[in-house]
Amino acid sequence: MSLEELAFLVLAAIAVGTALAALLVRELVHTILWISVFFVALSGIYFLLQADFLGILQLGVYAGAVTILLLFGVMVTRKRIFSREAATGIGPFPLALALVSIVILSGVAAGLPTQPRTVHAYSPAALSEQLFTTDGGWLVLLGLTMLSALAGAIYLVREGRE
Amino acid sequence: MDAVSWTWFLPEAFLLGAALVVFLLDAVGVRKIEAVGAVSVGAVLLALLAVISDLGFDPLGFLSTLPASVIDSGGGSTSLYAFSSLGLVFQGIFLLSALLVALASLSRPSDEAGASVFYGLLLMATLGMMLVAIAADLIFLLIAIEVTGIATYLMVGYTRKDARGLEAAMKFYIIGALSTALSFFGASLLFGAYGSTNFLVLSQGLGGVTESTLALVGYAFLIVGLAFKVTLVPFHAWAVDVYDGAPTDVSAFLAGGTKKMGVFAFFLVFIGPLSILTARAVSCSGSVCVAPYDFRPSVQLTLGVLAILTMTVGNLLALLQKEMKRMLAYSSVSQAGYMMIGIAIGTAPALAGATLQVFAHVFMKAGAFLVVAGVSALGVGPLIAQYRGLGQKRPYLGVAFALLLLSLAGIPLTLGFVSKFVLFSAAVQASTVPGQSFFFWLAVAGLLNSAVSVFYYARVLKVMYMEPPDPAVPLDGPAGDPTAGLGFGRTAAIILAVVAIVGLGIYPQPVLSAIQSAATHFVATGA
Amino acid sequence: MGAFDTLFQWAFLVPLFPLVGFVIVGFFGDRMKKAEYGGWVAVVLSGLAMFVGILIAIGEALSPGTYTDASYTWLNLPGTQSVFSNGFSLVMGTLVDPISALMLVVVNVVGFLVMLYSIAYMHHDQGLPRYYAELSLFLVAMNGLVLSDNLLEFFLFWELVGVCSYFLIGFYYEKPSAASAAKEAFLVTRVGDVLFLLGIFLYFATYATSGGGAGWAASGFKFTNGNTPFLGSLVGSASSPTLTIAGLMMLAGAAGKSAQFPLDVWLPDAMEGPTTVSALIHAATMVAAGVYLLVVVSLFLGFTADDRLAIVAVGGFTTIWAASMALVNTDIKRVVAYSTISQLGYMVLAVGAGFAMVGLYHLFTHAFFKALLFLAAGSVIHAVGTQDLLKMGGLRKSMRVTWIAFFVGAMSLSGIPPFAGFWSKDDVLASVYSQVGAHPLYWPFLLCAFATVFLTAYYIFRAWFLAFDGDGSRDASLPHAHEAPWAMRLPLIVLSGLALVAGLFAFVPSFANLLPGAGVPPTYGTTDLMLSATSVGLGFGGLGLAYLMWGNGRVFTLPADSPLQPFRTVLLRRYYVKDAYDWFGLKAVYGLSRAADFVDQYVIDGTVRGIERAFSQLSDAGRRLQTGVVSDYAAYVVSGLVGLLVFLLWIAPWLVRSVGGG
Amino acid sequence: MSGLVLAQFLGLSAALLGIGLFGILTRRNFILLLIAIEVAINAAVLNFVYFAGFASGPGGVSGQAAAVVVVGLAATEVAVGLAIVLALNRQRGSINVAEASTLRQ
Repeated sequence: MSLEELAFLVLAAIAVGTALAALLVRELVHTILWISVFFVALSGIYFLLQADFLGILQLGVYAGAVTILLLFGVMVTRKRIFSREAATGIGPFPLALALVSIVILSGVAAGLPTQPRTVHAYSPAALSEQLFTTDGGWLVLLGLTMLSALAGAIYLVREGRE
Repeated sequence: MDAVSWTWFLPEAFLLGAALVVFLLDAVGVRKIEAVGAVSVGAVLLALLAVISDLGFDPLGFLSTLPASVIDSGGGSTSLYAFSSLGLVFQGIFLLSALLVALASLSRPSDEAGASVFYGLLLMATLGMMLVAIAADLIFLLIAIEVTGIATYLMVGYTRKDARGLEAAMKFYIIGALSTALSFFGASLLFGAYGSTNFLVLSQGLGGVTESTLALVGYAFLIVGLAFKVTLVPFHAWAVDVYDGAPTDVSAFLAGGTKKMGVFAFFLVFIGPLSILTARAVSCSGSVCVAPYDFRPSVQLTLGVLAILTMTVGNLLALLQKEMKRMLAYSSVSQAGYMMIGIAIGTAPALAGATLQVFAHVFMKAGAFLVVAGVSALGVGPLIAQYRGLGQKRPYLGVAFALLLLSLAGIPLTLGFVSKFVLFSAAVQASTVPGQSFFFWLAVAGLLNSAVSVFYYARVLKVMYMEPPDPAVPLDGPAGDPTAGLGFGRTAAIILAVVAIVGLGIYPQPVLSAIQSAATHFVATGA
Repeated sequence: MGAFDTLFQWAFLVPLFPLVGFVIVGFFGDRMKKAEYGGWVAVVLSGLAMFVGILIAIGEALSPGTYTDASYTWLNLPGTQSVFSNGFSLVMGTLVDPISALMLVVVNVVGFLVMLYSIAYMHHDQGLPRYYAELSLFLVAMNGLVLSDNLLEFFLFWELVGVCSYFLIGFYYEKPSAASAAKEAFLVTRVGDVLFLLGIFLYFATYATSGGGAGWAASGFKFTNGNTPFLGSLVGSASSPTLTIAGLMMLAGAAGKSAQFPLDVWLPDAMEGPTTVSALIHAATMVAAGVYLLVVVSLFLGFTADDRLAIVAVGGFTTIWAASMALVNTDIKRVVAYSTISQLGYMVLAVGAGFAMVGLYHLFTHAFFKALLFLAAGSVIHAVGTQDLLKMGGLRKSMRVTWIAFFVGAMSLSGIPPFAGFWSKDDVLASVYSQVGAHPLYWPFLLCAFATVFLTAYYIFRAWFLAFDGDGSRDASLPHAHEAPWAMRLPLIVLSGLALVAGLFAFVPSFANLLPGAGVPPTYGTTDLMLSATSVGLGFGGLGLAYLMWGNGRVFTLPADSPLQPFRTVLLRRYYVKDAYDWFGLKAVYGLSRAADFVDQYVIDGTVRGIERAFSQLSDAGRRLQTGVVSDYAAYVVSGLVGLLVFLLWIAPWLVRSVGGG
Repeated sequence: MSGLVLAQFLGLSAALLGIGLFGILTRRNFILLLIAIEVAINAAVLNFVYFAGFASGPGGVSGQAAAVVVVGLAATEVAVGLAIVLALNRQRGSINVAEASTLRQ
């Protein structure tokens, strides 16, 4: 087992574990903590894949902005921040559904080539070239979604005068 | 790309410009519905004119004159968008649905809170739909869907004090976000399989890992993500609650407009010139030639099963509804099943049938929801039973609603009949090809379902015309004024819908030829 | 052809006149000063339609032939691909040929007379504009159906006819029984309609490319191509399972509209509508449309031998099935309704045996005498305000015209010469008899038809005796009956005349052109004497039996406190023998009819109800799934995803491999 | 650089997607639902990144571009989701999605 593979396995285990923990703990603030660790672990995997730009983006957007946003949501929606959620039972059906989809996808994964391969690295310059020329349309559209999100979300949370 | 000039984007520019103007007006405190509504209706009309002129304004068989270079222009292996004649037809359809809703909403209370946000979001949602119609790349398509998605989540909840609207927005958002996650997951698997998300590359099956199972799984995820928009069973449950809880004009837009965006997305991914269902050549790199795995029969079978499931479940549930909006919502689900018949078959006539069904459904379903909105503004409750005597008290409104429902039921002399006729006959015709007898059963299922659907539409007619009016509900307007209580905008929208339904039901040939020619181009090019 | 082409070009006027009536009455009827004015508008316009219809029929009689008007292509689906190389069209056009001319006469004469009759009969009802508008629309649809020049147009009008029937049965919608009868009629005929449409699909799939020129489908399902049957030669020889199934689908459609077994349940209940509607729609015209369909299909498309056996079986069995149920019924309209089903059975029988024209001949005569019976019954109901035969009686004194009219109708129905029904019924029997040599399986159904002649005469005269014979009404609370006003008497008199002579029309040479009886073995009227004698004998037998049992007001139960009671008891004792005969001799017949009733009530209704219940349970389950909790909806999405993955990855490829093709 | 195994990455993203779906199906707190959806979307992002990394041609960079766009889109969605959370909270005083179930049948 190569060093990279070992690193990958460790990071993957952390990601899976923190994702599960985030969804299972009963204290919402702890959830936020676990999910931020999850984002960091994923960013580690991106660095491992030599996608440096994405690793940084993951840290900035997810581990930073989204986590703060979620924390903010938690703070606004409850009187006492550190209060435990009521326990919700986990039905066998959702569990089975999730497991079946994992099994099917893993089956597909098992059909993929299993020999280790080299990872291509792309320079941030190449990436931005791609983002702003060939795939520029994506960014334009992303901007459009942000425009309506901005206008609509602000209106929704603004205290109405009516 | 060379044939595409910036003028092709004029419709989108009108919409975006108007949306910005509306948001700016909101920011400076101009929020009267007359002002923002006028800007929006004007922009939609301008965009519609631009699309029509793109199609080459020639009402009798105009699409056949469209230069071939324009069709499919830009469909290269790296381009994100491509113009096809069918895409332009769909742009027209999307704009018509936006026009109906924008017109009708003019009749809402003049100082209603959030009017400017509503109109701005309506324009943004329409813009997203317009972009879907020209997508040539999977990611482009999915983000364009998301442009519409985000705008519509917020439209559903824009009456922020209304508990029902907010609950609907919450459900819409959660299921929508789940579908987004699944579609992007599917797109990522397709990217893994083919090394690109461009439709041309996908259709040729070149590149990357070239693992057909991976691609097939990706397509399955994509079907789920798109089925959410088209409200196929079992991905439909949100739609009924959302159509029910949303402000009725928004329901009209969702059922009459955004659902069609999903249909066209199916066209692009599964039927179009650059889709997996087009016959794919053996791909050769160097001396090694590989015949790609043929998805066609399996995917067609799957889509056909989904179509049958959707029609049947939608109809059965519509039968038992007591509330008007929920009945219309379930009927909308079942109508999506008819559209899926055309997608499953994928021949040019079937595609024309599905497009015609989409076209008709804009008018009939949006029109019906707009009538419901108008009727509830008159003080009538949500139950079907509360519509009793409407036909006698408000003869014009009653006739309009009756015609829209008859069209939904597929009664002759309405556009709904024409579209079903074209669709089912295309299915029967396609079934005559050896090995495709399955399609005959699609037609049979569609037929049986439309027979069932007559019952719940007829029930409304019966209530409207055969039961005495409720004296408690003051349906009477001032004598002799058929628009009393409806307002100019809503009246205009309803008249537009009814005239289109009946006029094109009696004389459908121009639209039919145009759509057929577009559909033929769409299927034939790139083959 | 030739000189009359100009006349036939105006055939579209026949449906157009009632359409104008529909528009005027439908939209402005409510604003007219008096509700009757709308009625008169409808009467005048249907009279105009009758005038044009009769002109066309005279034209066809003088110069028989097929005339197709320049038609309007409503929808054209051009060929685009290999699978759609010929395309096809939905064409609206008019086709005038002898049989459609004949049908025009039937529809418009009865239609006009019924409209006129309604002026007086419906006088007291609410919602008259709606009534006349719907009746006018029905005439539009029926004339359109008759004049259709292709199968698809035929189907469209066929559906419109069904819709009008639905609304007219439910005319008294405040009455729950009327509303449910309308629903039932709609449901049951809809089964036939859907199967009919499937049959069209099958023909479409079979003949998309064959059938002359660019293919039958390509030229819009046209019935004719000039003077010769379009597909006649092509199908006549062919015998394939597909064609047989398509033919059976046509039979199913016809059975739904014409109330043939097992789709006959709705017609008796449809009597909940106004009696005028029963006369026009559920006796003379709409129910005959099913027979007309079979005639048209057998002439222009052709049935396979298996189809014909099925048609004979359905028609033959229906004759006795319905007649047996009429034996015990005491509702005057229902008795007549059962007789309609039974007579339609004769028509179907004849078409199945290969004599479409004979079936049409019976349709023609039946339309008049059955409309007559219904209108006479309506006149009775109008006078006494009840439909219960046991309450009536003695009406012959106060209602001479009606009495005679009902008698003429009953004689005609019983097939007694020289009334109209005799000629056509005899022809039916003779033509089926001519086929039993070649098709021994036809025998039982021929016997059914013969037995039914006896039963028919019995039950219709039972009704006649019960209503008109005797000294007075058995229910003292009934109002004193008066003869109907002239607007009701005139149609009765005209129809009586027609019921008397319509059968003889076939001997008028030029009229016979409308019934090109090519291939009918016995020429009209000169039937094999044995057959005629048998059927007339049976008819008289039934009549006699009815007289013995019910004549002179017998079986007359009076209230116990009546001062006439002792006198009555004596009369009743006189007929004790007849009661015994009832008890023993007719037990089998009663048993049969009870069994029929049992099947009708429990098996068929039960099935219908069972299906309804299954549907509602399904829907309930569906509604329970709509929990309102978004997590459940997400669960459906994920289950759908898993299901889709399994289907797409394993099941669909397996199905494709094992079945071959998508 | 000895390399990594492609199949393992798909296994990881499958697990993340499954966990996300599981969370969406079982959690009732709107914020937890948002988090579950983020986990599922991150599975897609991970797919894009490693497929881009393992792609043979030069087109692979567009996979990373797609990942960037999806990250942006997901953040936008979270913002909209939070707006709905806040409005819902103000309206009902609760962000339990199971309690908002008046629209049904």
